[in-house]
Amino acid sequence: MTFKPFAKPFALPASLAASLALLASAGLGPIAGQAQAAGVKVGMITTLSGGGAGLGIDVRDGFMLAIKQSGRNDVEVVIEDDQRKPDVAVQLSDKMIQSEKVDVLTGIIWSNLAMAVVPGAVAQGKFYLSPNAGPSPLAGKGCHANYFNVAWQNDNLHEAAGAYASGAGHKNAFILAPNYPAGTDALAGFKRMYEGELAGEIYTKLGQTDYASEIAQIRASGADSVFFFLPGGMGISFLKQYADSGVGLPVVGPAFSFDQGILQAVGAAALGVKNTSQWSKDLDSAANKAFVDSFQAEYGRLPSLYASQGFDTANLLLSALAKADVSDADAFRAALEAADFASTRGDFAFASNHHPIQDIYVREVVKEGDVFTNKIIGLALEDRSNAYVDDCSM
Amino acid sequence: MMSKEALLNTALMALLLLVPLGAWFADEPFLITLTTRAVIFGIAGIGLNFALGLGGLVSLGHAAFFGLGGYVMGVLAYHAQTYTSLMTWPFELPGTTAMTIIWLVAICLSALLALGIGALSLRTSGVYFIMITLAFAQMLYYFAISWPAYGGEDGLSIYVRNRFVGLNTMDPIQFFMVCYGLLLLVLGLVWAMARSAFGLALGAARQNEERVRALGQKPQRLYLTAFVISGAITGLAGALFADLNRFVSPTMFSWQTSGEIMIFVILGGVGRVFGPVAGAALFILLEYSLGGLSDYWHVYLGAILLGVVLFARGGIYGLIAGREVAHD
Amino acid sequence: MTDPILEIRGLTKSFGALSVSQAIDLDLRPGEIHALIGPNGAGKTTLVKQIAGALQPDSGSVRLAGQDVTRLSTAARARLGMGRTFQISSLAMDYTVLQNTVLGALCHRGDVFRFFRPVMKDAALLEAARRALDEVGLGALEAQRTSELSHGQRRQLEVASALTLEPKAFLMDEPMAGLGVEGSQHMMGFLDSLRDRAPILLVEHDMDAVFSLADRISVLVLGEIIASGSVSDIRSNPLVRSAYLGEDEAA
Amino acid sequence: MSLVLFIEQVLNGLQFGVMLFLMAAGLTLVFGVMGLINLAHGSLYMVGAFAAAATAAATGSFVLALIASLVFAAFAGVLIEVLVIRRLYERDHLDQVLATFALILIFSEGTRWLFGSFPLFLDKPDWLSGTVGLPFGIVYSRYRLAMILVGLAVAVGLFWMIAKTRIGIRIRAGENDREMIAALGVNISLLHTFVFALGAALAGFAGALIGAIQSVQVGMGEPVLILAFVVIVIGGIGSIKGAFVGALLVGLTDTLGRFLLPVLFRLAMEPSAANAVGASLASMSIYLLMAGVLLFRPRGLFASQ
Repeated sequence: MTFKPFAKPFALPASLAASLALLASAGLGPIAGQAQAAGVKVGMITTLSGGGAGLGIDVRDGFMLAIKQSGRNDVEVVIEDDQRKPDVAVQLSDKMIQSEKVDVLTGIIWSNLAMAVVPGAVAQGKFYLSPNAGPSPLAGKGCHANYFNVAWQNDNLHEAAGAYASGAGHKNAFILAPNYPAGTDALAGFKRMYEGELAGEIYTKLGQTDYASEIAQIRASGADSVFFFLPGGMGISFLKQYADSGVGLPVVGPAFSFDQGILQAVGAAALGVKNTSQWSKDLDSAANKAFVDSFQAEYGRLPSLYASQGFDTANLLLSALAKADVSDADAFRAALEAADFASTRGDFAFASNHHPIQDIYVREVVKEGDVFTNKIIGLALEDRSNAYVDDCSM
Repeated sequence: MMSKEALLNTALMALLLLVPLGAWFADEPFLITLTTRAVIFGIAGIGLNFALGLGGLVSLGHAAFFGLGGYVMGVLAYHAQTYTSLMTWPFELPGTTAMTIIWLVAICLSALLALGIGALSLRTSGVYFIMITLAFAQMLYYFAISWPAYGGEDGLSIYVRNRFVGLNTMDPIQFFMVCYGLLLLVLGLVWAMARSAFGLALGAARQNEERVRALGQKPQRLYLTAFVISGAITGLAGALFADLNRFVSPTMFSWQTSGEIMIFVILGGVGRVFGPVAGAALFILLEYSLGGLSDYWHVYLGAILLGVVLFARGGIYGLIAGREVAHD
Repeated sequence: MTDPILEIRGLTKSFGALSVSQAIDLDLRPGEIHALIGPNGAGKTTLVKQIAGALQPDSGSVRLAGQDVTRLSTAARARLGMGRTFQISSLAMDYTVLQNTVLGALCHRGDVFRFFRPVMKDAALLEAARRALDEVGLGALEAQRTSELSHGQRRQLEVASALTLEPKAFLMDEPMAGLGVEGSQHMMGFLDSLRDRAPILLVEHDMDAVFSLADRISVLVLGEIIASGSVSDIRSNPLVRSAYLGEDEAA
Repeated sequence: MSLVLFIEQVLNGLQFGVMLFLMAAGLTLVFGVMGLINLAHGSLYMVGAFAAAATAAATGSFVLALIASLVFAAFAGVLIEVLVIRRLYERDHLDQVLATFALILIFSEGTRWLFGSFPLFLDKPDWLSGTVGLPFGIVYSRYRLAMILVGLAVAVGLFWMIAKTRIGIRIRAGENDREMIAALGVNISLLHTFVFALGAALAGFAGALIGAIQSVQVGMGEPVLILAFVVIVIGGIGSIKGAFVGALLVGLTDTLGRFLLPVLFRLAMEPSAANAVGASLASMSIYLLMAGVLLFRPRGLFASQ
């Protein structure tokens, strides 16, 4: 992995200006807001500091790359750090809507933050384009005409893992996930598409880093395969410990634990593991090749899943802007629904609940030179929509 | 003549009122929201300060009350908005969206929780007390994360703010005025309590338990009472905070929340009635001004906090108003 | 003979192998000053703690005004009428002199759990507090912060605080220490007049004070009362002379 | 449930406990000798892990990485002791909590500044990879077994140092009476720096050992820190013996709780719900343990007085 230890932090002119305005207004009395330029103003709330900042930085970099490539200078992006705290995210969305008067919001990484921000934002007439989180309530009963998910519904990758496990002939899987809503959704998603038996089902503590106990149970369970959803550091810990335990059963998981950024920290322990993803850097399309090359040229590192999602989100936005003005909400919404852009992941369309219909692939972790990365080995689900379409009355 | 402390109090309260009013005229609603946040954090800090400053009880678990207040708001409003009952047996209990009822319930339940936690924790003292209060808050944190009924880690969104007679609470300035009014009320009560018989005895117990015992009073009873009042105030702040965000999540129970509430108190000045309000306002100002400077703004925040502890003992109030004058 | 106010019977306490109190009998009768003396390390402080309730004896009993208080807490004993002053001043140091005394009056009245009325404007408490301060001669210093008082003045404040409790018996641990000549004289005169209000069990180092004030003296050596009697009895007691006054070669 | 599985879980609990002891030993010593609550102890753990990861990446040697973790953590310990911590010894706990909370912020974001936002890679060496066969047909991770042994060796070394060496005598004297030790002519401030550096080195060492099988990332120290506090509170603050017993208790309770509670609930509930409820209760189990211990022994199991 290439680090830029002393790289200049991303300049945030807008937020700096806002802070100065805040300071000034606190001391000197409020100043009137600036007159708005034509075009569109986008508010990006994402995680840039603390644990999990890597994901937010990738989404931001992917998004800004697309904006830069478009050559449009009437797209203003205000970027703020939510510190992965729901209450901060809500404050920032208030700020974006009330003070910055943005037209479109985007950027949130985590489902719990999305649940805190999205319903309020769309209720106030703003568009929200999700570059990562896709919690089930927002796909089902809580769906909204102005909410578009450009990544996936949360269950998708787990469903694909279930489908792959069945297809690969696994009959007795051991499944585990952290004990929180995304974790229970993950196991439910896996079970939705998996046809075999379960050797065991475990909920671990959120943030847990030692999996010796769980691995011992896997060993004793007589399972023939393992499915896990453990995002971030939890997955790194699990994979390293699992590889060391000598249990050696085939492992399937969603792409989150095999992302470009994380993979280098797992190292050889991840080699050969199958994971499901709607994107991979070796996907053979012109749009994707161009994205991977330009991302590497711009930032000096390989793009991740999250970077691709940020990139696609920006391109979707740009495609809609080319067709309609954001002030005409109905026309703009229709332009978004058309999803008329070259996605890095190939065919892309929206289901009626504004979540993607897309192919989900199976990848295998391989080593290319010194770098651990993923290689596509097959298709897990074709044109997969999501399980909540019927719950959404839009 | 007004003492420096009284001047500072007046300036602080005036600033907290004038900034949002100015922002309202200038149509900068976010500034109002920001000030509301400072006001609510101020109330939470006043709560902790009652136990910490007056009673000397260093609680690193006040997130328990803050979070409980938040969940009281979330759960009651959620049931009211979905027209479901909290429970149907032994009697039917509906939810509500009336702020006043929510506040009352938050205060009562937080007081009850504080009674339980306090009764157990006050068997210990010193570092043990710090750690056992932390442990109780952690218990609630993990419980909130893994209990699926009200959203677990995802938290609970309620989309519209609760009702307050005659007001449109979704309007930032109106909701601000509600919170500001409560702040004044809480300040008034705490001010009075600090000067009451109870305040005198509690302060004496903090300074010298042996003295209070020799005079025939049990310090533990004073502490427990202070802890309950303290928890109730912080619980009220939690309910307001959740209403401000229209959202509640287990983060409100986290130990970082406890740490932040403690920071408000120390930044402002331990034991000064208005201290936490000043501390919370400064914290919010730092958070939003430093946050724009760099992604790594926590480094600066840390350095500033460190500077306050090492070189500016007594916080803002200690720095500006000097040593506390014995009040009469 | 009248019934004793304070009656200690067979009080025994040891820390491991170290015996600090051995079957101590002691009483305090109405109207008297009973002095407890003994060399350093004799176990005076542990004895005072047991009488005050800060330390539980292994066996034996303490009775206050006819009631067995052996198992009661310090606070309960104080409420029953034991007025204590400490060897090392034990006051609320950030409070003013007046606040410390009002605190005593408040605790005596018992309505500590009142939350809204300003306590420092309570006329009854203020009057009781000021009367006690005047008695010990601190009236002029009532607005002073306690931490700014001299050691002697803190002693006086301790006594004033005990006075506000209107106790049945005083338990005073070296009230004269650090007072200086003039202060000691004043305090002695004051204690002299106090014995009619309530008897005093006086632990004191200052022999002049003890011999001029006390009605009776008990001598504690190595956890044992080796002699007890009037001033003249003690002066002439050979055991005391050898063990305590160090006139014997054994010292 | 088989006996083999149960024994393996006990070993896991033991391994977890031994690592917690490395963390807790420093905390409890620093509290015992200097009367300081150090929330930044978790940051030293993180420093050790990052130093090890960076060294391993540069040299490829795991042994050098472990040495680096000791050296850098001790160095970081000395640095903050001299610059910040020693000003806090005479302060009340409140100031200590806030100042060391501030240090956490500085360490965490500073590390992210230097190393970036992604987790680093640190792996155990080949000669410690794989499994070993133990009696009764137990197959156990070689590395975890090594961790147990190394942890126990450090514990024995620490007990020996405290009980037998000159520096240990001074540390014990410092716990009992801070003025006396100064009167004995010991350079008290040097002793404090040494004790702090020792605690820091142990924490850094634990960070490196655990980093090899977990994720080396910013913020890795705080969860362990809270557990270490639970450990020393259960054991009695200031007591090394207490820290050892407390660490094993917490390690076993956590591991066995996670394993046994869902099994227990499955007797009465349907599996999915039982797993969820069991997991919820398991995550609270060590805090319940701590509350329970403090109810009966308000100053921990091995209180110093």
